Amino acid sequence: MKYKEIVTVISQEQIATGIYSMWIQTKDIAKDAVPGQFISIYCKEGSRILPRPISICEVDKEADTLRIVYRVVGKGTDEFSKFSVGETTQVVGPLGNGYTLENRTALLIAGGVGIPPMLETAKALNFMGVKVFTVCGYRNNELFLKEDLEKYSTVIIATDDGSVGTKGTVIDAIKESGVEADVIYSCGPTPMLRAVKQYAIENDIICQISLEEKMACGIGACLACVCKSKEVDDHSQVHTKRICADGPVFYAQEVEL
Amino acid sequence: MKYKEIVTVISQEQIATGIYSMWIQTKDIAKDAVPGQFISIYCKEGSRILPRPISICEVDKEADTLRIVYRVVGKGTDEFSKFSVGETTQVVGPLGNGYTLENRTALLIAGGVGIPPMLETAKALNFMGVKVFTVCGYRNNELFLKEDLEKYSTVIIATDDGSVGTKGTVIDAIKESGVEADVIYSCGPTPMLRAVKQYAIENDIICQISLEEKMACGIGACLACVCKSKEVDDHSQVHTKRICADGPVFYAQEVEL
Amino acid sequence: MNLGVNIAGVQFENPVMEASGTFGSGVEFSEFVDLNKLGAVVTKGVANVPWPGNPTPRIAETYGGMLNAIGLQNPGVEVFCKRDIPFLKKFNTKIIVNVCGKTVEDYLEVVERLSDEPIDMMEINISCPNVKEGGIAFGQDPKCVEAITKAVKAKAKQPVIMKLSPNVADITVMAKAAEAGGTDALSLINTITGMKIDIHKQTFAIANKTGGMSGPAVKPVAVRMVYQVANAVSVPIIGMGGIMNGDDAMEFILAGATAVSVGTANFMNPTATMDVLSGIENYMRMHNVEDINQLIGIVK
Amino acid sequence: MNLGVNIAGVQFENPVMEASGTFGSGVEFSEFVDLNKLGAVVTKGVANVPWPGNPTPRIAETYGGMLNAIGLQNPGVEVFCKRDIPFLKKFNTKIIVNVCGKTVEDYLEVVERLSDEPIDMMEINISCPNVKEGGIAFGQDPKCVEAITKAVKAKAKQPVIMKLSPNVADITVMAKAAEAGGTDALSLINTITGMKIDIHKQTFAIANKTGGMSGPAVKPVAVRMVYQVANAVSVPIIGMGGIMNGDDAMEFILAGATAVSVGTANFMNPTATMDVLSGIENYMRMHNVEDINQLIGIVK
Ligand SMILES: Cc1cc2nc3c(=O)[nH]c(=O)nc-3n(C[C@H](O)[C@H](O)[C@H](O)COP(=O)(O)OP(=O)(O)OC[C@H]3O[C@@H](n4cnc5c(N)ncnc54)[C@H](O)[C@@H]3O)c2cc1C
Ligand SMILES: Cc1cc2nc3c(=O)[nH]c(=O)nc-3n(C[C@H](O)[C@H](O)[C@H](O)COP(=O)(O)OP(=O)(O)OC[C@H]3O[C@@H](n4cnc5c(N)ncnc54)[C@H](O)[C@@H]3O)c2cc1C
Ligand SMILES: Cc1cc2nc3c(=O)[nH]c(=O)nc-3n(C[C@H](O)[C@H](O)[C@H](O)COP(=O)(O)O)c2cc1C
Ligand SMILES: Cc1cc2nc3c(=O)[nH]c(=O)nc-3n(C[C@H](O)[C@H](O)[C@H](O)COP(=O)(O)O)c2cc1C
Ligand code: FES
Ligand code: FES
Repeated sequence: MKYKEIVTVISQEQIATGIYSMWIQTKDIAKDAVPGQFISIYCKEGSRILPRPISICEVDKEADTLRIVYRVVGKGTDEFSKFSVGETTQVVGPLGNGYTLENRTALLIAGGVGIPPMLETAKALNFMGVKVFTVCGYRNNELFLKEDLEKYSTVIIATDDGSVGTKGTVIDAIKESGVEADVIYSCGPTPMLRAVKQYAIENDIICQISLEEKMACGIGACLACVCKSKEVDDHSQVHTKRICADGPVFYAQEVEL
Repeated sequence: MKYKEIVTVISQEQIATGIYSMWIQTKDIAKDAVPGQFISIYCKEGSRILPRPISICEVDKEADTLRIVYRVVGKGTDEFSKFSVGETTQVVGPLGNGYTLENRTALLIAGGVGIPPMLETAKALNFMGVKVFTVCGYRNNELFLKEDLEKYSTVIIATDDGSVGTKGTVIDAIKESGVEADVIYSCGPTPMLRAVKQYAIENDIICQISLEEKMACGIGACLACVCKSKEVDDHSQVHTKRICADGPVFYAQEVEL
Repeated sequence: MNLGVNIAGVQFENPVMEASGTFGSGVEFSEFVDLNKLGAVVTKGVANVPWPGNPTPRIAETYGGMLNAIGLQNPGVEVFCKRDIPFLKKFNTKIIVNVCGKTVEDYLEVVERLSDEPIDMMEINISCPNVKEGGIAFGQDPKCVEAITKAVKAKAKQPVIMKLSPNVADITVMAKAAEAGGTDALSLINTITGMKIDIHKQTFAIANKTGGMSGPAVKPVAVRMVYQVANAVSVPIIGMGGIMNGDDAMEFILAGATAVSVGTANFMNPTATMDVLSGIENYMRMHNVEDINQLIGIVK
Repeated sequence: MNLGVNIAGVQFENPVMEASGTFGSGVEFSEFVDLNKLGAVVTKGVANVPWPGNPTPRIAETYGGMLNAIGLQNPGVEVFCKRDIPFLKKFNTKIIVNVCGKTVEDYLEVVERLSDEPIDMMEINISCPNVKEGGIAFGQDPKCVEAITKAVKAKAKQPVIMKLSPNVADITVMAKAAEAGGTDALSLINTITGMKIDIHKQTFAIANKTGGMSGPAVKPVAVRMVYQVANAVSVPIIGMGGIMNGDDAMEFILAGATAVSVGTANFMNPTATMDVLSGIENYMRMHNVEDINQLIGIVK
């Protein structure tokens, strides 16, 4: 079930350069959310008419609150970063399918603002009793969410500048650490996802990746956010899938990157 | 001299149904302002691109603050009414010519949100030692600014519903009170200004009226805000004057209403 | 209070529809909107065969609006008839099927396939700026507009709405051509061709280079065209372009639209159609108007 | 860093101008902007005789933009030459005089009167949607565009810029016609015809019924047209329509404009032109570009 709600900001904190963590009070959205889903957040400034899709980073089902962690990259996220506690805004969610959690050793691979959805994923897998490794790619030594992730998983770090962990990509870090697992859950920039897909194929590991595209409706109606699918898709009868409705999580072999 | 400034709200108060009083901190605008001038206030919401012209109601030159009193009639004034103390917004001013204050008994005639500019006018005339009568037309018994005006003038009231003072127009109130004066300073809705002009002609009194029109630039460049002038105007070479730059105050006989 | 309007013999419970392409076939939005409360559901454009649409990015936000170049991705009329029409028949609303094509034959194939389906009207999109071969080319030439309207009317068993492009010098010329071709109604406006450049990547924000602009930013152009057309032809008009609320809808109705469609606003607020409907009701109450038909085109 | 651009032999210190009609002749804005820092001042339209303009209300705000129907009120070319040109000559900026008329003869009279004045270029407005007899009628017919361009070029001693209307189906047709007529440069876009209805008063928000839409809302249409024209003709283009800041200006330059004009944004912020200029400089610094000319039209 999806809801349109006016949510209230309950905390807002800068956790790294340009990266913010916000908890919001929802009515039902948090209750229904599963790891890997996202919400559409709307700007209050009227010149910006489209919602911004942001992953659900953490949920507190009892309090019906949820957390998002986002990078300021443009005017919309800049607006969000200035929301103060008590302020309200429109949100639609939870949206998308989320990860299919399997009862087998999990390897979470994420880069940049692909890291936030990994937190709720790690939490849920850990709760299921699954052994979780999380490989995070950061730009530098600003390791946002690392401590949160360590509560539920063994965290392995790669940094672009080599200031912490492996200098290089998440794949470099995986190789260096020799970590092994049965299922990959991944989120991050497309070049990273391509490498992850390649790694999964080479090592014959089940691999779920979360994709990104510009969105308008966020609920599968407008066909803005498609990706190329290998098979003719049921809904479209052509080789495309809607990231917002059929995804954002796909099995790596289903989609072309 | 006109200034573009980012001003800070220092107080905001609802003083009657839908009528707000706001004091703002300026850098230079208040210092240069004279009674009858106005400022252009800009919305922060980007879908509204034009400034809102609002009269200067009161100035504190020492503190460099000024007061506006405005009615919420649309989205812009609604936005202003929600500005909280400490918030900032863009303002350009002081704009327009203002009243020519004469050293003779003054009759201020105003209706609705034409009343605010009368306060600074009454104050300045009173400071000059002039005897001031202010005739105010209100909708009902919500007599905003009456007490402020009483500090500097004898206030005579007309109300649409007859709840206070004369039931009827400002002209009815003038007639009923028998007040007499040498110079009229007026501001209010066009039908009222027409009646005031008529009254001034009949009684052969000098009469200055402040006009209103939709504005874009507010500084005389775009020719949006013209009124019909009796004589061919110097600037335009045709029978129009720019309310924002040549006015908003005109001698009643100069303009057609 | 009467909100019912009649277009070409089809009686609509109220004048509020959604705009083709912004609402799918209604399934997705039915989680937010009770489709029974809509005057009509207007479907995404349907072609004779499945269309893959354009490469991504397909959309970009602009100031107060957006660009789209979806490229009319659709599953083809066969799947549409089997899947979407039965879904829509479950609701007490009218069904308007939007039809697209690359050639006149394409359009006619869809029109024929739909002719025995339980749909109420067909809206012929001769104004899509985002596909190379079809759509807009037809909509910018009055002779083509008249010819395709005639051809469609000859085959169609349901009343026909021709959907006009705003990318013309004089919209009344196209409207008159469609009227001469025998159209039962007109809908306008489709999107205005625009472009956005990603200055940092130094490329187009949309893979298709240009896209169709829609949303609140375009409303003044849409109201102007509805007004001009309402005063040039006598067929009823479905007005659209930037409608977000009841006040926006009233501008179109006062300018001469018999019904209104809500497009981009659905992305700004998934219950926008319902806000438009209740806004119209509020307006009628405030102005003491009993029948919406008394307001159509009264501003002259 | 080189910001200088050359249009038809006229060398501009930088590519930032303001758009005709939004800046008067510069006097009023000179309290906010150092006119020496502008690439050029483009004056309000000037006719052979004083024009009274349209009745009020002449403007209305729209979502992210505005409508205007000033109706080209102006004091006539005589007063203009005596009062405004001497004022502008005091500044180290180029002077572009915008010319309007109702008939070809009107235009030519102004062009002749200006020919020995110390101005740098003339911009011929054949695209004003707000006066009945003149302006836009010329701008929507390629034959008229070519003919008037030829006639103006035959009389003008300064280089000529033809200003195009966006209210056409294909802007490249008009651009090519102006090029065929011998124009030295093009400027686009003028305003897009729109309408706003005051739903509570049940009348038009603007006395003239329709007005020209401008401001950030129209930018995607303007960028698209500049791109199309840049790829269709070889004369330089002055781009405008919704430019508020350096990023907006860069969209036009990357799309093919040699210079840009800032119009409605002056009403949103009286120092908008200076923000545009410093924004362009920032962009060049960020992208390590030494010469603005290296960026013109590079997005293809
Ligand atoms: C499913 C999904 C989940 C996401 N989760 C997160 C997250 O948890 N944290 C985070 O920081 N970012 C996340 N993103 C990216 C985020 O949506 C963009 O950074 C954001 O929309 C940028 O908005 P803006 O107004 O600041 O930027 P602008 O560039 O000004 O935005 C202009 C338009 O482009 C869209 N847009 C810009 N970048 C992206 C992008 N990368 N993906 C999709 N649309 C974009 C905006 O939504 C807007 O419509 C996610 C994206 C998707 C699709
Ligand atoms: C010189 C001058 C002084 C004024 N002083 C005051 C004052 O002291 N207190 C006060 O309450 N009001 C005053 N007004 C009226 C005030 O400008 C409008 O009420 C205000 O602009 C409405 O803005 P809005 O966004 O709420 O309304 P909307 O109707 O949403 O505004 C839409 C557009 O129309 C313009 N507009 C609407 N009404 C008017 C109007 N009456 N005059 C000019 N433009 C208008 C707005 O500025 C805006 O551009 C004054 C007007 C002028 C010209
Ligand atoms: C994403 C999107 C897809 C669209 N697809 C279609 C379509 O398939 N057929 C059609 O006739 N119009 C289509 N349109 C145009 C709309 O139906 C409508 O005419 C236009 O968007 C103006 O209305 P709006 O401003 O309310 O969106 C589409 C518009 C958008 C934004
Ligand atoms: C109030 C106003 C007056 C205008 N007057 C003229 C004019 O006299 N001559 C002309 O060629 N264009 C005129 N224009 C059009 C502008 O020069 C410009 O082409 C258009 O507004 C688009 O740019 P913008 O969106 O930056 O305003 C006027 C525009 C406005 C808003
Ligand atoms: S954003 Fe509309 S289908 Fe995905
Ligand atoms: S508002 Fe521009 S001249 Fe008065």
